[in-house]
Amino acid sequence: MKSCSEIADRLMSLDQAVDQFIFDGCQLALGGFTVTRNPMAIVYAIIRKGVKDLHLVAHSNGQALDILVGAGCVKRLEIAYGGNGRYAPTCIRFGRAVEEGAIEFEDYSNYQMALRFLAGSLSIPFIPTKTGLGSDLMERDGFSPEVRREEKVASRKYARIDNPFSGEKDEVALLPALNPDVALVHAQYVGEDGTVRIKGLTFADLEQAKAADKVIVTCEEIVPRSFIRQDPDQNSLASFFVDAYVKVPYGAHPTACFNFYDYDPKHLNLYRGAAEDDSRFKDYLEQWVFGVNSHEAYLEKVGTEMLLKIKASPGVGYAPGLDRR
Amino acid sequence: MKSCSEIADRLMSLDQAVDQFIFDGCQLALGGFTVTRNPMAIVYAIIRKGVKDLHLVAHSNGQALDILVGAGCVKRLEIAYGGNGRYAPTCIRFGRAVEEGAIEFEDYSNYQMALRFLAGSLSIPFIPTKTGLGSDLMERDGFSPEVRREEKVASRKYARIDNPFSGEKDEVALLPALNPDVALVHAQYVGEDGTVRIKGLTFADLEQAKAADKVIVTCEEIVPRSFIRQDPDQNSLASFFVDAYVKVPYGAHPTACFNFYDYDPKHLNLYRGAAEDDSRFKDYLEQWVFGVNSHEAYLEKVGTEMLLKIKASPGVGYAPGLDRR
Amino acid sequence: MLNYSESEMMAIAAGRLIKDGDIVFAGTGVSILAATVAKRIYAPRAVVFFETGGIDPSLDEIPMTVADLRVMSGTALNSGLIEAFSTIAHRKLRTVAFLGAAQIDRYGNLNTTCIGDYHKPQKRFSGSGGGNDVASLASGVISFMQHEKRRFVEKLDYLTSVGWYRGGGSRRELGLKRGGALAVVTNLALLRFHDQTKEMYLAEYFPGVSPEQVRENTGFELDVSGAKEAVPPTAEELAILREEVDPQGLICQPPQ
Amino acid sequence: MLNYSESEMMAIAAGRLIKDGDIVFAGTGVSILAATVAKRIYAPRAVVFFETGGIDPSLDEIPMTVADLRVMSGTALNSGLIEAFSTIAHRKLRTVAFLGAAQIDRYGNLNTTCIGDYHKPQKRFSGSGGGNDVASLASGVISFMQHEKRRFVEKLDYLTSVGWYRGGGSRRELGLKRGGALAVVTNLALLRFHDQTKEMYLAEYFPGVSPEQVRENTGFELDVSGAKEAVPPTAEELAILREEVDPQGLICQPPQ
Repeated sequence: MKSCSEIADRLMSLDQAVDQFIFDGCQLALGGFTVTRNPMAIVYAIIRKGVKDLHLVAHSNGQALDILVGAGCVKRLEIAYGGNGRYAPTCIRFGRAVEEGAIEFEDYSNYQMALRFLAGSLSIPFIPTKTGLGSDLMERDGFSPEVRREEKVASRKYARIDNPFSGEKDEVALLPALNPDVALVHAQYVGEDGTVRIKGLTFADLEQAKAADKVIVTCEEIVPRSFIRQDPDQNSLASFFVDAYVKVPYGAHPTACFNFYDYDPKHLNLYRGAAEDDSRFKDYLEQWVFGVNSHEAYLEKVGTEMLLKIKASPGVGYAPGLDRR
Repeated sequence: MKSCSEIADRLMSLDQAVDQFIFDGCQLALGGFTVTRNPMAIVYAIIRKGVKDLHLVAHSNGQALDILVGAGCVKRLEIAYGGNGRYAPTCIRFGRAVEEGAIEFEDYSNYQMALRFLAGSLSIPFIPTKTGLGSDLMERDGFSPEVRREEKVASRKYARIDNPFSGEKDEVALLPALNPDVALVHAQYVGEDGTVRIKGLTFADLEQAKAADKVIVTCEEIVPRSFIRQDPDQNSLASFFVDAYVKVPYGAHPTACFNFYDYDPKHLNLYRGAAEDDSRFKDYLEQWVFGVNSHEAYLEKVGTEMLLKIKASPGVGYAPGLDRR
Repeated sequence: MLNYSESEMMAIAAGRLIKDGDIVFAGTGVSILAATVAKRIYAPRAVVFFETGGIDPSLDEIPMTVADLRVMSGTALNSGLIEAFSTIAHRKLRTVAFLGAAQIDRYGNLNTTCIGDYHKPQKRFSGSGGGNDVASLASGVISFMQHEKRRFVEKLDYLTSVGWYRGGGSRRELGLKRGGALAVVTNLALLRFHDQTKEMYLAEYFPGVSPEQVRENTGFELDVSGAKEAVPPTAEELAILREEVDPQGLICQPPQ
Repeated sequence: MLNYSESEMMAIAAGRLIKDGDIVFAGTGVSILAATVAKRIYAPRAVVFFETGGIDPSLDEIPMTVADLRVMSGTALNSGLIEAFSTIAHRKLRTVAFLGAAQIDRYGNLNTTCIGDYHKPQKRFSGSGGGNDVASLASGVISFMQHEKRRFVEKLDYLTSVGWYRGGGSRRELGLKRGGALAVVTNLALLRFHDQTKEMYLAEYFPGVSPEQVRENTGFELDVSGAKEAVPPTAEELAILREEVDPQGLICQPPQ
């Protein structure tokens, strides 16, 4: 057994990870949900690099999805929900892109998207469900027949069969599996042995990671092997699923990371204000993405005062009493 | 919030749980795997009560399955594996019952059975897989057409379809979901709020519990609400899935329970010796099942010396240096 | 008579619909208040849970989204989307969900996707999220709506989440074996669905509102024949809502 | 020449087949020794894991079953069957499995179910367990067999786990997109499969064994034309096996 850092050859910087694994047109699954555990630091690096034509496959990814759409990196979107809760009931740049016809999009539901990732993670080509029957999710295609012929796009939105184990009529929808090119996960802990531990809700991050061809894990802390192996029941993802590790403390800011920090309400409101206006949004990107050349510079700009305000209290995992309006 | 024991009305004795939930002919899923975390205490109570015609649905359940078969409680069996590792490469009473035509049986694989429970837990009627294609698992039915017409028996062993999302020929097997009448789970911890925590490997216990109509959880310890809620990421099963709780320390003996005790090699060898001969097996049942009228009496019979020998060491979760031949 | 706001009346009217032991799928906003009020007054054994996977959180503070850290704090169990939605669908549980929408029709079908053409909408909303899933799989759905003619429509621009579909037995014929729209709570009234036809009717109008006013704000024909006035919030209900559930006033501001 | 037992030769011959970085599905018995020897000598970055869900356990003691507490101790991660088998099937991993069987045929198909008629067998074995699954889904299977005519048969009594099926491209035609039988390790020899026909051939006979002896103990025609003698266990291999992997001698007793 190597004593330390079995992950040395996969440990890299944000830019290295983006250069090595994210390409124009790649199909990308984002970890997290609305304003929690979005892989923001690497998303900023993707925007800075100017990656184009991304095909996002998303359930309810909020902040990361919206800024990627707003920055013009996204060509195509499979989505269940574009919203940031009370901070933006509908994600503004996402909504506008759809209204302006600027992106190709197709709607599923959260469970459908999660099941599609589950199917991908199980290496099965589809998975049955009852959810969605009768709705326009099943009646209306988003993608054109031309798009359907492209690689990594399902040849049809759904299929339907009668349950072959039932004597009576019993229609079931079949959902096509997803196997994205890359999944991004932001985790609290990575062990020196490469084992990943997510604390709090995992959303569909684990299904997405196991379904993807390549997995980039950004994390708050890299911890000793002895720490991560003390209670393996708590661990989330084995080392052999991961292709790149990047250590970025506060790497989910302005979204939250359980046990580490809360979402940053001031920044989310600032973002919402900016997103409502094209020129203000351009300024936002200049200031917060293009104008900072490293994650460290970004954190300096956020400032120690705010980082301390959103710091999670160990007892509860969030920042009690934080002014969240 | 009630301060203590939200589970009072579901907390009962082994006999009460058996009387209330286990009936002749019921379809039963056993927790555990070969010689680990088998729900032995309640299985003994089932045998003592003289339950008949059980329909077991099993992946690799070992000791609990074999003694239920040997005691004549089982009419029908869906199974992937009947063995106890080095202690009985093929479970002896199971093997004999098959050879003598004493039970109806049908073979699946471990992944197939686990997927069937997963489908049941997801409330979907079937699940696709590639595993098993071409094998006699798919070519040979165990059950007769008459049996197939009974409730809780799948109308066919498998179905096959071509993947509707693929342009080329791509055959997929569909496995029928399982929704057993009752699932038995032996867990390390139950909180006063009814939350269940299993430590170590969970096998297919959680899928089985979520797929079942009724769930009986036996446990080593009942712990305060504050303990079980301190780290909810570690918990396994929410209270609303469980119908009965029984506290039975060493309730998996002679099988193992991670962090609490190892398997009892002496007893497993004793059992194997007994299982090889009908009359010795009858004696074994008399002595160890019918002849003890409570779990406490059973533990007295095992003896403190052995209970201390198999006690798990906190650092590793098993009993290091235990003579396991 | 006590002084209270529209959203306080809505939270309390919805909370009263929860039965003890229900598994309550809560969203954010008024629905989380309704669920919490219900649990603290009428249904102490109800369990509140979220589509993101958090079961029975302590909710010492109000979550602002269903992925808020506050839905994973002090919970019985933290899991993920697959576990949450399969719980919603579980046949042994009575699972009740609160949903909001931009449009609703007479059968309780909901639109949270868009206004106008799907491919190039006049206004795009967030989309289904878990809405379609709970509408398909839960034992029942309670919807929150602003009561306006443009929201209570003859025909949805997009049918995101199925209620009673086309009425009568049509939901069951789709293959949805249980569930359907239980009630609609608006800023004016509580609406329910006829047993056979599954058409919406006015059950209770809130104090200060007339049945006629409800009809005028509904874009389809509404049966108001059996309607009665709702019981206003009690002092106990308001006290719990204001002092225990949302003391910071993040969701409901009490009337000035 | 060093003194060693048949099962030591088997464990070491199989261990040599593991490549660095392989994800090794181990059973119990000789296979766990082979996997551990491989990891300690040839393939330090190989990961040993079990169908029960334990990934990369410390294996300070030898497990006696795949559900032994020793497969969940000191692991990277503890999970369950679904996670383990979906890992076996994962296209980005090279997963290699060790299996034992009662019968094998010329295409490496295995029987672990029964001898005689399926419904009323002369002898019933444990059944597939995870054997069928890894044979269907892994990148490759290495089988352990006792080399006897009644075990190397023209036709299996029951085809539990698919190897090369009926040879040639027949496995792929079934819909099994990868995998197949890599090698068979017996108490006499190491056998492999022809690239095109997928028929078994003798690759290496163990020291002290003749090709003729292998043929005599095989129930179907066996190509021995290219066979050579296997390299005997080295002092290092034996030392690691005896002192580090199985110091209690639970699986292999060294020769008396």
